[in-house]
Amino acid sequence: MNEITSAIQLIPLEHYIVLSVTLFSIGMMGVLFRRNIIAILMCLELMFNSANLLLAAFSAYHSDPSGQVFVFFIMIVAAAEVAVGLSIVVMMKRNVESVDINLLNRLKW
Amino acid sequence: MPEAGWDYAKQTTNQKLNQVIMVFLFYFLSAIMVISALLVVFSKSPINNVIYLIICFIAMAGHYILLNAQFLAVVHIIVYTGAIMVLFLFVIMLLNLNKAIIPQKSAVTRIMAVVTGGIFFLVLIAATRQTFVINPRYAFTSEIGLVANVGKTLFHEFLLPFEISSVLFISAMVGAVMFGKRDHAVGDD
Amino acid sequence: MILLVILLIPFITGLLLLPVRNAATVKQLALASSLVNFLATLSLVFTFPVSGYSVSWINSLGVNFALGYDGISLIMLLLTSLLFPFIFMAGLKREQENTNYLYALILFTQSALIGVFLAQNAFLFYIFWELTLIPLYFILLLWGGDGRRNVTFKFFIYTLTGSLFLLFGIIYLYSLTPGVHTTDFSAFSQLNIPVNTQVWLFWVLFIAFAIKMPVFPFHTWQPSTYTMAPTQGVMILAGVMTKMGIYGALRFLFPIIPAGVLYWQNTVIILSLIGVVYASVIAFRQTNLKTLIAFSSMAHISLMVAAMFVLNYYALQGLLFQVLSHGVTIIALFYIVMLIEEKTGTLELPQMGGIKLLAPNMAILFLLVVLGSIALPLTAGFVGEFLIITGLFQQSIWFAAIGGITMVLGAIYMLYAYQRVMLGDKKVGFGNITDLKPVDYIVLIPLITIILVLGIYPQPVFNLVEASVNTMQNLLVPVADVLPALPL
Amino acid sequence: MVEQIPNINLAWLVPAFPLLGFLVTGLANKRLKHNQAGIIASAMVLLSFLVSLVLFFVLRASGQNEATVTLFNWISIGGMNIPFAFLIDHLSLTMMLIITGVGALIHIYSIGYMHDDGRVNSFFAQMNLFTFSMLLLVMGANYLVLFIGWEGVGLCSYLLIGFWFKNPAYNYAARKAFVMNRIGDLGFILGIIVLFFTFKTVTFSEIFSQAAGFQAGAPVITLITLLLLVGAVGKSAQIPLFTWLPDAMAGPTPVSALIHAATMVTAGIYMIARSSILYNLAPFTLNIIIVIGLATAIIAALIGLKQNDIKKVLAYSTVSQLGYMFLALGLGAYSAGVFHVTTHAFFKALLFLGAGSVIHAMGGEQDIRKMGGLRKKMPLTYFTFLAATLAISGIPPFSGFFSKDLILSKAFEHSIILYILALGGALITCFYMFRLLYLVFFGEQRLAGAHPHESPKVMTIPLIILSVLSVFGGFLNIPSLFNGDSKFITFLQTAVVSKASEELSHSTEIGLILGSLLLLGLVIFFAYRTFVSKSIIPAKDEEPMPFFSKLISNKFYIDEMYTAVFEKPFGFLSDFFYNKVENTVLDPAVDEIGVTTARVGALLRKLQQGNMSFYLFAMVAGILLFIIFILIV
Repeated sequence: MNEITSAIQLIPLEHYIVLSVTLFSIGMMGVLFRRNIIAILMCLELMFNSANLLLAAFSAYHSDPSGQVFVFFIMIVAAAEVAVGLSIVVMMKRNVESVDINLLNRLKW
Repeated sequence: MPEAGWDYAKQTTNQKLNQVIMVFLFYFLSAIMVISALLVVFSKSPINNVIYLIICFIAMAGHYILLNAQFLAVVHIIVYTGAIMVLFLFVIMLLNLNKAIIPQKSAVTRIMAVVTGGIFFLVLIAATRQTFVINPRYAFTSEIGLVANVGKTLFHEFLLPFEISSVLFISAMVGAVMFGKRDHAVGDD
Repeated sequence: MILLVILLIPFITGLLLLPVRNAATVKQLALASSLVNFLATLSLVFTFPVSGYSVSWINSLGVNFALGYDGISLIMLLLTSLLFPFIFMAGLKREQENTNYLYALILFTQSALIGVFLAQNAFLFYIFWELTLIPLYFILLLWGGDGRRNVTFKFFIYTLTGSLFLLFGIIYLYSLTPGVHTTDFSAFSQLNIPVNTQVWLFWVLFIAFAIKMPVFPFHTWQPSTYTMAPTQGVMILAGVMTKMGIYGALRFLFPIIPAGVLYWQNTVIILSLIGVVYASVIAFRQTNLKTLIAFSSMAHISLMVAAMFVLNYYALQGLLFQVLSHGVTIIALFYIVMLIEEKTGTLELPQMGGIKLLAPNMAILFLLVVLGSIALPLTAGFVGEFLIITGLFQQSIWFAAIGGITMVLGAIYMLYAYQRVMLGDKKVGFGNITDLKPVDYIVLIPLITIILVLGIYPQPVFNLVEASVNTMQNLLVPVADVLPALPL
Repeated sequence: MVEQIPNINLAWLVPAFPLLGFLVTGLANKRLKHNQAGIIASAMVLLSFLVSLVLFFVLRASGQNEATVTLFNWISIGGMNIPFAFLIDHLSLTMMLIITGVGALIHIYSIGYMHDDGRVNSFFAQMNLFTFSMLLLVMGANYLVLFIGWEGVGLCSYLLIGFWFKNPAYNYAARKAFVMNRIGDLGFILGIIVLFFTFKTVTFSEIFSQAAGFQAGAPVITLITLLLLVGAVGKSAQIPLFTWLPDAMAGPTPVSALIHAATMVTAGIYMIARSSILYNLAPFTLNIIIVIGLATAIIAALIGLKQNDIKKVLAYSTVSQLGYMFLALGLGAYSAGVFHVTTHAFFKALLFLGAGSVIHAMGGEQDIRKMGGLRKKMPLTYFTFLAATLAISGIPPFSGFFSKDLILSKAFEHSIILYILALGGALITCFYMFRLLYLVFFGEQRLAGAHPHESPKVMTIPLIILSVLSVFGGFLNIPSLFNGDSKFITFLQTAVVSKASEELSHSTEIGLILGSLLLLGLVIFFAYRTFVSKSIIPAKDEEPMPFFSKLISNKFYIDEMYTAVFEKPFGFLSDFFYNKVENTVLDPAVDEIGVTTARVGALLRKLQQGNMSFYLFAMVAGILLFIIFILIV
């Protein structure tokens, strides 16, 4: 264990930040890029996870387990979100026979 | 780059090898994550998307292990890869979405999306650059990621949010069931 | 503690009424609660002054839940608790839809109104101020007459817009308080706000009250709202809500920004006097009885506003007296309007006439109320208006002359209305009109008695507010002497 | 402080009786049977009269000149103390006796006159209320109590003019009377307020004792007196606020007699006489009063020449006589004015009651062109009417002679032009009164199918009593010319301070009297020739007339002028305010704010296409901007 611990110290925290920002931006790009709602939901998951990664990294570098607890909470929220989101997808598919986000254009009312 | 209190020269060869492997692992996993994430965005078939995302998540679990967050790594694999992604797969297969190819957005929009993502990346990097300079003094212990420690924190400091999250789950469940019910009157709109 | 009781009685009764389906029970309970409330308020008169009630509430904002009162609040409280029994009685023996909800909403309004008059800090004041609007909004929207949707919307948005300015003003004043910020009125009144600030702050604070009262030219919501509102709603609006505007102005403007008041004093007085003449002249050409009375109410209120801004001893005494007298008179007027509408099915003056032939007693009582409204001596209206005009005279003889025009114009349009409704030969189709029922006497006779008793023996009211008036009149920088030289 | 006079506290009974009568007849409206209301009401007024008499003797026995009876404090705040108090002095006693005395007679008369009316109970209730208010007016110890009565009588006048409320024209007349009175009242109340700020009190005695400290012609006093004058002009139907009085004849005839001839309209004269000390300090106002009084006297008399309605003739004659009283006031001869009030109350009440008797007999007909020859049919009415006519024309020794002669001689003292004008007015009065008398009672009966008959006793007895008063009332004040001691004037002197003036020499006075008598005789003879010998009946309304006659018979177009100058513009202004200002400027301005908000919203809504992708882009752009903002700042 200690070896891993010591080894990870070779990698500066900044790298984790950059990695997580990269993932987050990719997720964001995906949300803007795709029309399929399922894909968009997946990109959202990606963004969640980039945040999770950063939290875990900070937690490790600060030796504070709170960060990991937060990751845990985010997972809870993500699970809930996916459950609701996917049920919406199911309902949408059932009603409009498609999962194209462009068909959800009633939000102007 | 090496921090105070840790002298690279004093390590044994075995240790050094380990460390090289670790560093290599970090970059390797990162590369896998970025590439698979990009594939999630750019591949057209939902099934493929799911597969790439699973790859991405497994790589992330590797990162957690590197960060000494063993508990998280396990939970991550179980919750995300094991539950959430399977849920995705189920839905895709249930609704037979793979065949219904949804046309892509117009070229302009897609370029705009990529540009926006790029700008967002740059801006975030610019924003976090300030933290690079601060360079805090890290205090590593290997124990914090253990179930015992995480559990202690969770049930001591975060007991109330934890309990409340159960309410969140309940409501999410109820919501999902409500949405999913076939005869639910959604209205004609 | 009794203050808390007074505040909560209507609220709790309202909550209790919600599940009650039996209309008669609802009405009796509401009436009983309002009577109890009246007695409790009356006890304040005899135990004056009672110490306030205060518990800490939001410490981080420096806000206490503080209740208290002075002579001015007491008059307002008396008016409120006096009028609500009559408002409830106006519904006796009448079919109303969803009685329990209507009465609960009225009781909530009462509670909020009492809260406004009892609040000792601006935060609490503002909360109650806005709270009055919510039940009233539903009363107007759900039980109103033609076009209620648009009219209620306009009324709500109009008054709310004004209130937002008030909120801004309160926050600004709050930020000025030294040390730990607070919204207590006492702390506000000790601020030494620079004159330039006071000059613009005046309008920020005044506009909410000006809309509520209403002062010309912020009155345009009023006629249509009064015309469409259900009787009980309009009674609350005209009887108490307008006084709430006056009370707010007295609380906020004079102690806190006296220099601002002094700067704009003549402007507001002239606006009010324009309102007096304007509303009186317009009232004459109205064909709808309710609209006519709405304009007449505006004329009277405008005169009261003018008196308020003159801020000398007589004007204030007159103002506070008139608050009571106008409240009682206008409620009686609207009650009679309701009777007329019930009996004839219309409010259009050209379609009416000759009701006196069929309902002589109603005609007599209507006439008595009309006389109270046009300030005939030995009615309460005269005492109030005489003192107000005296007070206006102290400022300028022209103000007094224009203010006095209400007496003439009021006589013109009120007697015109009386004549169109009651006198003349009876119209075809009015054959089955009956005279007053016992319940109508129960409402009207006490109201008219109050009008007459206050007109003949007004002294108790004067004594009640004497101390507060003396404090108020010294607020403006050049202290108005009790009897200054003749302004000639 | 003067010591309390025993039994003077009975004073509160005087207004209390009519008030009680009002309450009883008013509240027990439906339960009172035939005539009961009338009897109760009359009894109450009669009781008041008796109490007034008692007070008169009590005051006399005490040797004091005045007494104040305070009932309670009405308004007492700050520096303002207004007690609800009565002042009993010679002036108020005189007025009380007139009001209750003449009032009682008219009440009794009304029992007969209103016999067949369905709402007789209401009528008596209102009459009693009027008596109550009028008594408050004359008994009040300060201006505000006086004002209560002042407005109260206005109200009763309104109610009684519109008594037959089925007729819209009557209602209009009632409202006109009330509004015109109110215009005057506005001046009056402002006057009271100025008084209050000048003297810090509104109580008569305190004001008058302080008034000595003011210079004659002080601007404040002039202002006060002018404002009070506005009130008096409204109430006493002087130019320019006189047009309501002829219209007020819409009410039942006893009302015209009591309110619009004998009592209420003299309230203005009473008030000015009461304020004589103030008016003495304001010569400018007195001059205005002279002008108003004289102009009213002559113009009203001229209009009276061409009126064909029996009550309208009497109404204009009332206006004209009130003008004389004003003239007396303006000359500073307040007591003379009040004396004329007294005699006028007798003979004008008599004239109206006589006219009522005639109308009663003619079945409601009021046009004198359709009457005639009633002398034979109604001898009692004729003789009493004749007595009153002689009195009003100023023929000695009838009461009008003494009072009018007093005023004329005062006018002569002031200036000869005034005297000539006033005498001219008196001659015109004489002419139209005899024209009335001749047309109604002489000649042939002109209305076919009418069967005039003498009125019942309950109506004729008051006529007889009043005619006795009209004939001998003048002897209350026999001037020194006839070896009298001017009792009435002397009696009033304690309460009313008339301007000192040099007495005319007896020879001048005799000359004036003889001259005027000669002219009066000529006028009566001329009237006799025109209307009896030649039997000229006034032309019908439609027939063409010479310009001046037309002008007069149309009342100088004053009503039309008021309509054009006040009513029309008022209506126009009302329309303008409502249609133009309210509904096209103010209300739309507010709505416009709302509409503009909505429009901006509609504009912004174009962005809300409902396109989710766009929203997402917008959100990201927002986040970007936000972060950049934080980075830069």
